[in-house]
Amino acid sequence: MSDREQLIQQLLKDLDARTTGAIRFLAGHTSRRSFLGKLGVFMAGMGAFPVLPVLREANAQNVTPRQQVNGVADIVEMGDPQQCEYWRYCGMSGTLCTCCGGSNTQCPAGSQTATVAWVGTCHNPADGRDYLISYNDCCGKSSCGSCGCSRSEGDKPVYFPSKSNSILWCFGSTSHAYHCTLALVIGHGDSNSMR
Amino acid sequence: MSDREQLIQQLLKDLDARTTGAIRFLAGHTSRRSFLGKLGVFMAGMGAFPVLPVLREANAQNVTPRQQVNGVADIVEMGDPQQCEYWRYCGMSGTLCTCCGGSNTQCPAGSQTATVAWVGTCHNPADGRDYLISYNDCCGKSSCGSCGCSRSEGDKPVYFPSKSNSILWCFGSTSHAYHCTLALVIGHGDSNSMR
Amino acid sequence: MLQRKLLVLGLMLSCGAANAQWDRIVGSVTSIGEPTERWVSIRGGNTAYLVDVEEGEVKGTLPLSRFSPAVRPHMTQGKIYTYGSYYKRDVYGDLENVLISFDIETASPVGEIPLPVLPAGIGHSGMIALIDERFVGIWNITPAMSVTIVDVINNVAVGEIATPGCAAVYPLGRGFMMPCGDGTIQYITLSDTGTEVSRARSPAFFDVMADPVFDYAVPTGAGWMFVSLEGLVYEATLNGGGVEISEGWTLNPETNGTKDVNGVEFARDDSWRIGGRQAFTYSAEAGLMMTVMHEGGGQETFEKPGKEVWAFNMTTKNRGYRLKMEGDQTVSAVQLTPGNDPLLLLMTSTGLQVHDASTGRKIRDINVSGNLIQNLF
Amino acid sequence: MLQRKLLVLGLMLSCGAANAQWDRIVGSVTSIGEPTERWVSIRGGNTAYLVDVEEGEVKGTLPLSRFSPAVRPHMTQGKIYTYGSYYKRDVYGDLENVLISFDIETASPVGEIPLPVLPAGIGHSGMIALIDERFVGIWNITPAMSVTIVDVINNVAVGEIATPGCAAVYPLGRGFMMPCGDGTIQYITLSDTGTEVSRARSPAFFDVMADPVFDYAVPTGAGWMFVSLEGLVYEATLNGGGVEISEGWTLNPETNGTKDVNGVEFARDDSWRIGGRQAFTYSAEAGLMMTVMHEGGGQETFEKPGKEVWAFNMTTKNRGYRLKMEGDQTVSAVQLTPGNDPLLLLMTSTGLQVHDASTGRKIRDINVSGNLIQNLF
Repeated sequence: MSDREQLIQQLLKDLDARTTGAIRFLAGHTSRRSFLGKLGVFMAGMGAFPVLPVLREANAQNVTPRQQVNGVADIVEMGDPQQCEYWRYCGMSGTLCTCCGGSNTQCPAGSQTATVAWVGTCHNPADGRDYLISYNDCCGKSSCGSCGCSRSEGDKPVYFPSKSNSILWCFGSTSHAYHCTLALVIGHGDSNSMR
Repeated sequence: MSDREQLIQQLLKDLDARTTGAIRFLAGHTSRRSFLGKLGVFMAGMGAFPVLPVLREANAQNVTPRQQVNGVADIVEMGDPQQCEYWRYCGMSGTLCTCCGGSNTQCPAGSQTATVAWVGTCHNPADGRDYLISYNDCCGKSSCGSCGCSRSEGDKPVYFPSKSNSILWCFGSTSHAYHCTLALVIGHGDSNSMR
Repeated sequence: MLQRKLLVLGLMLSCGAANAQWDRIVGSVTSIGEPTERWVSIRGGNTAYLVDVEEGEVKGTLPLSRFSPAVRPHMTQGKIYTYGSYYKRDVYGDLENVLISFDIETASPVGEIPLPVLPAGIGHSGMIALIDERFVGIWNITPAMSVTIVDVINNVAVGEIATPGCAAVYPLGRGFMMPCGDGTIQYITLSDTGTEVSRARSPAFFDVMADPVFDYAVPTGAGWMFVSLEGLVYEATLNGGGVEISEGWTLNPETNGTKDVNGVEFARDDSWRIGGRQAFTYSAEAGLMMTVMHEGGGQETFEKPGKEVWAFNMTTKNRGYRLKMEGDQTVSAVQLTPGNDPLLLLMTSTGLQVHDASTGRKIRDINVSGNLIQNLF
Repeated sequence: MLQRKLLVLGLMLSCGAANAQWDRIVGSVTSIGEPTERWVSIRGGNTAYLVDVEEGEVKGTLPLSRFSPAVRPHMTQGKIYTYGSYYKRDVYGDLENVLISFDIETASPVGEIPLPVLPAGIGHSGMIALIDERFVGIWNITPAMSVTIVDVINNVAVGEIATPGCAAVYPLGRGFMMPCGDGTIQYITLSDTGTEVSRARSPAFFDVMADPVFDYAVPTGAGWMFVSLEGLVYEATLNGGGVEISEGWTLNPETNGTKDVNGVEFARDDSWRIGGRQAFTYSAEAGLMMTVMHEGGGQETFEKPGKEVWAFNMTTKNRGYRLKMEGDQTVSAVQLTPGNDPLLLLMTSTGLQVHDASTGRKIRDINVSGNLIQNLF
C-alpha cells in the first residue's frame, strides 16, 4: 500500500469518527447517587428524560450567582488549558475550544454555544477539591481539528444520553455541525448548595 | 501530540490535498512536438487554448473506429489494473476507477464521465509499444479513496493546463466533485494515423 | 434526481457498443451488477462502498451526507435508503433533513422525502430501520427521543413516535424494539398506516449504571440479540403482546473445568473485554457468534477497537477459536454474511478482511476502509 | 447572514458580565481581537485558521467550502473574502458559486455575491486577488480561462475577462498580472467600473516546456516575483504601458569560488531543487528570500515538499543559511510576515513552525496544520 493510499484510508477513518459521532465522555469521579443529587437542580421540567442534564438558558438565569456557591470566591488552577491533561477535561471528549480561538468559557468567534450540555465532576489538584464541569459544545462551523481530547470515563450507550459519547451535543444551536467543546466550572462537586 | 491529534492533523492535510487540487500528471514519454502532432486532430475549434486536448463527445464521434488505427486489432496487456504500477497509469494521478466499481474504460455507476480529458503516452511492456492514453475523470460523487495513484512525469504549472496536475478535470460533468479517473487506450503513441 | 438518472442511463446506453480493443475517448458509465448475499455496505468517510466480499471488489459507491449514519437496503425494491442532513453552506445556513433513496443498479439517488425532525447524527446501523418492508424508522434525539416513521410505499413521512429514554430502531414484524435506560426492551407495534398501535416493555434485565447492554443489537431471526458491556448475551423476542428476554450467558465464564470445542480447558479471561464500533455479530443459520475483544480498561472502553476476535459455537455457547490481529493492527467491527456458510468480515485498522467463519482462516484483504459493515440481504 | 451575525453579537453582549471565577452555564461566544501584521490565515481542511504567530495562538476560524482555494483579506474593510462552490447535496444537485465575505471581528459570514462562472477549485492563493482595494478578481478554468471581476464596494460581479493561456490573478495598481503558457507575463488594466481597459505582455522570458515559472508568485512591492522550476528568479514590473522582466538570477549557481555571507565558499547544489505548495517567499523590507528545497527528481517534482529551507540575502543574492528539517519531517510552504524584522513561517508535516528569519532559529511550534499560509496584511 502506498503512502497515499494509507493517507486516504486514514482520512476516511477520521472523517467517520469526527462527523458521525461527536465523542463525549463523562467524568466518572462520582457515583450515580451523588451525581443525581448534584444535578437535580438542573433537571426540573425534564419529565421522562432520565438523567439528562439539560441546561437551558432560561434555567441558567435562575441559578444564583455562582461565586456565592459555598462562598468560594476564586479557583486556584494550574496547568495548560490547551493540553488534554488539564484538570477540567476529565470528562472531555472532542476538540478543545482553547485551541480554536475560544477559551474554556467562551466559544470561538462565529460559533454558537449549545444550550444543552453534559456535566461531569473533576478533581482540581491545585486545591484538592472536586468541581462540577459543564461541557458545552460550540457548533455551526467546520470542525476545529487542532486539539483533540478524549478522556473516557463512564461512557454509556446512547439510550442513556447523559453519559453517551456518541451524541452530537449541538442542541439549541442553529447548526449541528460540531466545532469544539468548552469546560465551564459551574460549582463545587462536593457541595449540595447549587439551588 | 496524542494519536488523536495526529489523526486529526492528517485528516486536515488529506482533505486539502484531495479536494482543492485534483492531482493530474502527464505522461512524459513524448516530446512537445510529437505530442502536438498526435493531438492535433482533437484540437480543431479550440481557438486560443494552447495545447489543451479537449475531447468533446461530438469530436470523438468523428474519429474513425479505433480498432483500425494502424490495423492493430487487439492489445496484449499484463498486470493488475488496481495497482498504480499498471502500464496505463504512467500519466495517472488521482484515484483508480478500477477500485471503485468502474474499469479503465467505464466510470463507476452513478458518476459522470468528464467530456474533457488529459492524454498521455505510456509504454506497454507486454508488446513493447507506446500507446496514447486518455485520462478521463469521473465526477459527481464523493471521492472514492480506495486506490490513490500518482506517477509524476511532466507536471507543469496551471497556465499550461494540459500538463497541470492541479486542475480538477470534471468539465462537462454536472458536478465538479471528483470521484476517480479512467485510463482509456485511444491509439498508438508511435503512429500519426489518428485522423 | 430523475433527470440526472436518465442522463446516467443515457451515457451507459450510448456506450454499449464500445469496442473491446480500443476504448471510446470519452469513456462511459457502468452499472453495478446483481447484488448477492455476499455484498455488503461499508461506510467510510461520506461514502457507502458497496462491496462484493466473495469477489473482493468494490462494485460501486453511494454519496452520503456528513450526518448520514448508515444505509438501509430494501432489496425487493432494488433500493438503498439513507438519511442526510444538508446545510446550504455545508456547516451553516438553511437545513434540510431528507430520507434519500438510491437505485442500486445505477448507484444513483432517485428520490427524497423531507423529514420533519432532525435525526440523530450517530454512526450506527440501529439509527435507521426497514420495518416490514414498508416503513423506514429513524431515531431522533433533539434532545427529546423519538422515532420518525416514513411510509416508503406512499413516499411520505407519516409521523413521529415519542420514545423517551429508549434508543435505536430494531425492526421485528410490524413494529420495532428499542433498548431503554430503565433496563428494559421496548416494543412498539405499528398500524397499517405507520401510527403507533401499542407498546410493551420487557422486565428490567440490566442496570444501566452497573452493566448496560450495547445500544447496538443484531438480529436473531426470532428477535434481537443484546450484549452487555460485561459480556452477558441476551435474546429479546416477542411472546403474545409482551417482550421476553432469554437468560443471559457470559462470554467470559469462570474457569470451571469446561472444555471448548477443541477439548482445551477454558482459561479465565477476566482481563478481556468486548468492544468496538460493531462489537459482535451472530448467524442463526450457522450457529456462530463473533465478538471483538480487547484487554483491560473499564466498561467505558466498549467502543475501543480489539486485538482479537473470538468465535463462539452457539449450540454449546463455548468459544471455538481466538483470532489474533497481527502486529499493531486492531479490529473495530465484525460481521457475518447471511447463509449456512458465512464469511467473517473484519474492519481492521488496515482495511477490510474476509475470513472463513468456521476456521477463522483469512481469505483476502479488500482495499476499502470505514466503520460500519452492513449486509445488503 | 445578517440575522445570524446579530445572534452571535447578542450572545456576546449578554455574556459580557460573566463572572471571572464561576462560569456561566451556557457559555458565551468570544470575538476575535485586533489582527496585527503577525496574523496569518492557514487553510487546513475546509477551514481557514486565523493565527497570531507572535502569540502562537489560533484566534478564530472561517468555514470554507470544499472548493475554496484561499482567502483574501481586505483589512481596511475588516473583512476576509473567499469563494465557495456549494452543491445542494454536497457533491451533486444544484450548484451555487458565491463570493463570501467574512467579518473578521466576529469570524462570521456577512455577505454573499453570486458568481457568474464556476471558479477554479485549485488550492492556490493566486486564484483570488484583491485589486486596488476595490475589486476581487477570481481565476476560472471551464476549461476556457478567464477572470471574474467583482466590485466589492457595490457588491456586484461586474464581468468576466477572457484570459486564454494565462492563469492566476496577481494584483498591481488598478490591474493584475498573470503568467502565460507562451512564456510571458500579461498585465490587464481595469477601468473604474472593473472592465478591461487594456492588456500588455512582457517579452517571452521562459519556455514552458524547457523551464516554466511557478504559477505561484509573491509580491515585491513594485511588482511580482516569479521563479522557474530550475530556480531562476525574475521580477515582473510595469514600465509605462508595458511589462518588464528583470534579468534572472539562479538559486543554484555554479561553484565559482563565490563566498556566501558567512564567508563560506558555495558548494555546488545541482542535485537540489525548489518545490512545495508555497515554494518561496520574499520580503522586500527585510531583503530576504526563502525557498523550500528537496534533493533529486525531475522538474515535475515542483510540488514536492522539501527537506530544507534556504535563506537568501537579496542584496548579494547569496544564500545565507540552510535550515534542515528534523528526521522525517518535510516542509511544504514558506511565508515571511510583513515588516523589517519578519518571522519565517514553515508549514511542516508536523504542523506550523515559527522561526526567526535572520538566524533561522526556531521560536515555536503552533498546533495547526494545513497548506496555504497567507499574511493578513
